[in-house]
Amino acid sequence: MWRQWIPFWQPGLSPHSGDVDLLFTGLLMVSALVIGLLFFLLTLFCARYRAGNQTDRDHRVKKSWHWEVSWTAASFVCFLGLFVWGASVYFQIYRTPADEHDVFVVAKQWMWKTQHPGGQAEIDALHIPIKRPIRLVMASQDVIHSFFIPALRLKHDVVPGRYQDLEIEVDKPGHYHLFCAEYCGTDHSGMIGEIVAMEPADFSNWLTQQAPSSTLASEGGQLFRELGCSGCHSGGGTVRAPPLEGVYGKPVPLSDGTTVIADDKYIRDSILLPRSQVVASYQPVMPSFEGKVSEDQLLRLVIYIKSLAGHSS
Amino acid sequence: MTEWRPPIALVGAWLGLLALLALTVALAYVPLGAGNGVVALTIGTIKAGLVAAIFMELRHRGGLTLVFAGAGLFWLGILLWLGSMDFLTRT
Amino acid sequence: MSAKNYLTADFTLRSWFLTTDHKRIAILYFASLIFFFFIGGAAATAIRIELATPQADLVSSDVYNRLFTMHGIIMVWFFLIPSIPNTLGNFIVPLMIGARDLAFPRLNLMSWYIFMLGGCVTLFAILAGGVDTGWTFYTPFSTLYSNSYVIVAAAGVFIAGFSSILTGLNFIVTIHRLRAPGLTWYRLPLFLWSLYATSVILVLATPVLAITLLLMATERFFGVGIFDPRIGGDPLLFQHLFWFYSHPAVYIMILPGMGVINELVSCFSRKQVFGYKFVAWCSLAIAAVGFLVWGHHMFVSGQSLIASLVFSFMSFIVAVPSAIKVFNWTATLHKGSIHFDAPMLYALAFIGLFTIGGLTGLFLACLAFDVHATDTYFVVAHFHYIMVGGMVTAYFGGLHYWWPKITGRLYSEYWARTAAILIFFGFNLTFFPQFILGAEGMPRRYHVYPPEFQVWNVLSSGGAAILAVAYLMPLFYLGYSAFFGKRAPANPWNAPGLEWQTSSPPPEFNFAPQPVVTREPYQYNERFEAEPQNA
Amino acid sequence: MPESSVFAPQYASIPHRDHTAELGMWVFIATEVLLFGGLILAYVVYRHAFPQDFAAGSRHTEIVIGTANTAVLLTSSFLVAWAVEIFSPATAKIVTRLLVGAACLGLAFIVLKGIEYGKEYDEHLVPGIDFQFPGPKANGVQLFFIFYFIATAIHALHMLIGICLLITLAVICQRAPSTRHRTALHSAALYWHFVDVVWIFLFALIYLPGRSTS
Repeated sequence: MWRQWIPFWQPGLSPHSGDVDLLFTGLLMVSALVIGLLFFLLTLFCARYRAGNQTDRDHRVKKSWHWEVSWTAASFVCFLGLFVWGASVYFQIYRTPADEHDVFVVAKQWMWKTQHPGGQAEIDALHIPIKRPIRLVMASQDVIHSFFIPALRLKHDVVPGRYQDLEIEVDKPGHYHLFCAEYCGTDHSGMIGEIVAMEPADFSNWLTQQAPSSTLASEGGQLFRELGCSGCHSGGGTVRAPPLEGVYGKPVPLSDGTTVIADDKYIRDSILLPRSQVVASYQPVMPSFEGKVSEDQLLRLVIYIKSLAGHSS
Repeated sequence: MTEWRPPIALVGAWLGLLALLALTVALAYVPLGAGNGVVALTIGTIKAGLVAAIFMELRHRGGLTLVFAGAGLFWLGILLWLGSMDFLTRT
Repeated sequence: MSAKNYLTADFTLRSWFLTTDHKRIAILYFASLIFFFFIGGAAATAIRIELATPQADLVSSDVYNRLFTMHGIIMVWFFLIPSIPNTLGNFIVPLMIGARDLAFPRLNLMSWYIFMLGGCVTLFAILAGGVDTGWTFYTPFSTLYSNSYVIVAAAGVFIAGFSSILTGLNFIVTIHRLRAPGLTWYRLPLFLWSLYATSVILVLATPVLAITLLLMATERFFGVGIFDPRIGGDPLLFQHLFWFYSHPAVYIMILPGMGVINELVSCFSRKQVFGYKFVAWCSLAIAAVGFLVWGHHMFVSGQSLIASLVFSFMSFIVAVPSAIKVFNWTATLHKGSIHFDAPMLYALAFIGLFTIGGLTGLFLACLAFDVHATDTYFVVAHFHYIMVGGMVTAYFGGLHYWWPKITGRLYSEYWARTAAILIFFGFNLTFFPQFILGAEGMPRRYHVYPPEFQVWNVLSSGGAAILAVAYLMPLFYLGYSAFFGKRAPANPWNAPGLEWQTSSPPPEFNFAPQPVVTREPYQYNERFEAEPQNA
Repeated sequence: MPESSVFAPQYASIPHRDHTAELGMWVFIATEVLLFGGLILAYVVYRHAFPQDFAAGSRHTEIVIGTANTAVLLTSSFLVAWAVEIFSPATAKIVTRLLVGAACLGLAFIVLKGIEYGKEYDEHLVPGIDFQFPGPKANGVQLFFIFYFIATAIHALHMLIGICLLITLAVICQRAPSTRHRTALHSAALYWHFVDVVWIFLFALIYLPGRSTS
């Protein structure tokens, strides 16, 4: 990386935050140049051409167009450069995350609830191992929230009605602020927490110390039975429903002839709006679970179905 | 005593509009797939154009009025174009 | 005894409240706006006092949320948007084009009544218990969760929107149809070009706000609606519709300010505005391209990355004409003969503050940095630099510049300059620290905050105290001058614009004989009249 | 035609005044386009998201009433355009009758619309008050009907305003028509035609989709 050759440069807490810091510095330098030049000219003109000061006011610039064209072109080129720079980093930040260590985040007025796949749940806190990309799957129970970690220069809104993926990675152990950045009501400013980044060994210790009663997947499996999903999807019942083993991550043919990849979003939609995307050769008979399951429970169901990915049907 | 009679253009436009109405309703029942929507909106646009040109007398008006009449449509285009861009390009 | 002017034509209440004289309507607007400015200002003061410490000490969270919402709604819709167009614009537009009134004087009066109705409804919402959604009314918070007077407040804004539309309509038609003989487009003062551009936005953007608020209120009233995520509705659609209005609205709030600055810079450096045609077309370019950038409020909202890319690009493009304007104002000073009267101090302050506001706007247009900075105090500082540092400063500048024309009196130059300088320093002290707060990551709309942010917050609150005093000063010295000031001559600044050709204050129908225009604007030839002009 | 000799002092002449008024009306229409534009965007977005549901919702609208209403409105527009064309003191009586006729057609539109609303209420298709739709498409259909009710209600409100304008003008024309009233009639006519144009598009968006499939 060429960045390490910049003198006095502090690398950021993560690769992306370093990129953003560098961009910020670039923007600051451009601004400083522009403001410096402008204030210099303003001061100079104000002093030299103040009324009553005897100075040369002849040969005023009359033809303006080449000045106009030059500074228009100069601003345009400069802005274009900044645009490209900002956009390239943006696409890095928001790239579709690799499916590694998933953490599930449910935002609700006014708390962050985070859950690890092993079932360890936290409120207003999130423990993660360092130097490892973590994929957050975020959902909101009520209004729009925004997941904001200033130290990572990272933020994303959590909009009700859909899942939002976000990749985070921290390179240094420590405690970092987690804020809600989208105004969400009375206790908006109380919706803060902390990100605890740990050495991988400490993190696995921490995970085991939490000693959850059961994993998210097994809780999801229990829900799957309690809600009666298993009645049809396990193949034993009178109603024929597609088996869910090995479905996750695979293409699913739909009754309208198209195919979708069975990802989190598809499974979530299939639970809430089961008849919008019906699997080919099945009847649209499944009832909607809209309003019957909370975001927490939905997440567990999704994780359960995901855990069946390895099984063959 | 002919000064109360409607000009032929008005009568023509009126009959034309009613004919187009009949046409668009009839075509709506012909299965054309995605073509149905296109047909409905095209005929709608022609009807609107007839009303604007003849009833609203735009055909007798100069550039400025045309610009004013077009400005609303142009900005409607911006709203629809950029507004739907997000929804059409979501992954 | 001098001849009757518009102020002395009649003294009855009826003659004021049923007037169709654009000058009197401007005064009505002016009085109403002062009222709303100080209400919004009071809310801002309470907010800054509360934020001086990290804990909640002055007000509870609910009250705090209502305060910043009220500050936003009042300042945006009941001060900034009508500020320059409806007071200075109303007063000056017909004078500048040599007309006897606006094209539709009764519509103009109606627009004021609609504005006041909207204002009263909004004030009622505030007094009845307030609104806590923020001025942006984001769904589903505003529709399904907020427990406050959302519909009433939205109704107030909705009503006031029609006042905006009528004013914009009036200006567009007036500038097209009522120009004096000889006053071609390229002879119009640049203030009119910018007001024309503003009016285009008012007319084409405001209706979208109206329908958006209507959809929002319907959803709230019936408990189900078009943005409701429970039935597959998309809250982001609300944001798209809202910002389709509200981003161009930012240009409604700055374009008239830029227009005023053209007049001031030109007058007080006794020189034609540099690059007149470029500046004129830049106003229209800003108005047009300003409609293509609204999605930059939504870079982190989950809109598609492609859309973000397009909106970011457009946002950089719209910055170009603004930059051109700043360069042209600076070039205007070159080889001028600069007088530092109070309006010029405001104009210089505007150029500086607007440039900082504009450059930080580039930071926010820059996708990756916006991810960090959006919804933090960086944004708050940025738009206050544009709206307060830009628009309010320009408003004060324009007010001082045209004060002798409006009231027929001269204000105290000493106090005016003191206030201008105080405003400049108070403003910077208030808002510059907020850039730092934002860059450090303090989210906006926070009632309590982590203690490490306190230093900058205390500085900001201190600056706000200075700013509050500075904003109160003109109320006194301008108020005093309106009744006891020295009588102003018709043309105190020795300026060539048509508005200075009639007496101060102008007579009821502005001009006795119809003026005829034969020259370009801004012909300040004070210096060159004495000596032969160089080729 | 009796020229009312007075016109407001900001105008240079009567044609100047008339042309200015017409321009003002066109600016107002541009505003109105954007008012409906917000609704159209909502429609486009949700129709894209729920194409089948919108087709299903459309099939539950009353196409007979919708078509009849379109014909009524087109005819009413025709009468108004006719009235504008022949406006003069000699034809005051006919102009009055044409305007009353147009206003009556407008009222007929509103009445038909009311009947249609009533039917939809009986079918439990009014979101927020009584909405039940069996089957998988309930959500999309509900979005469709939210759009339907808001769009048609706003349109009907415009109609009511237009009817009041037409009746006022009819009364004035019966008494003493002057050039001022011709300008007023011309502006009102532009407004009325615009309301017509909006309906043409609403008709295509609301009633026609999904008719060819089931």
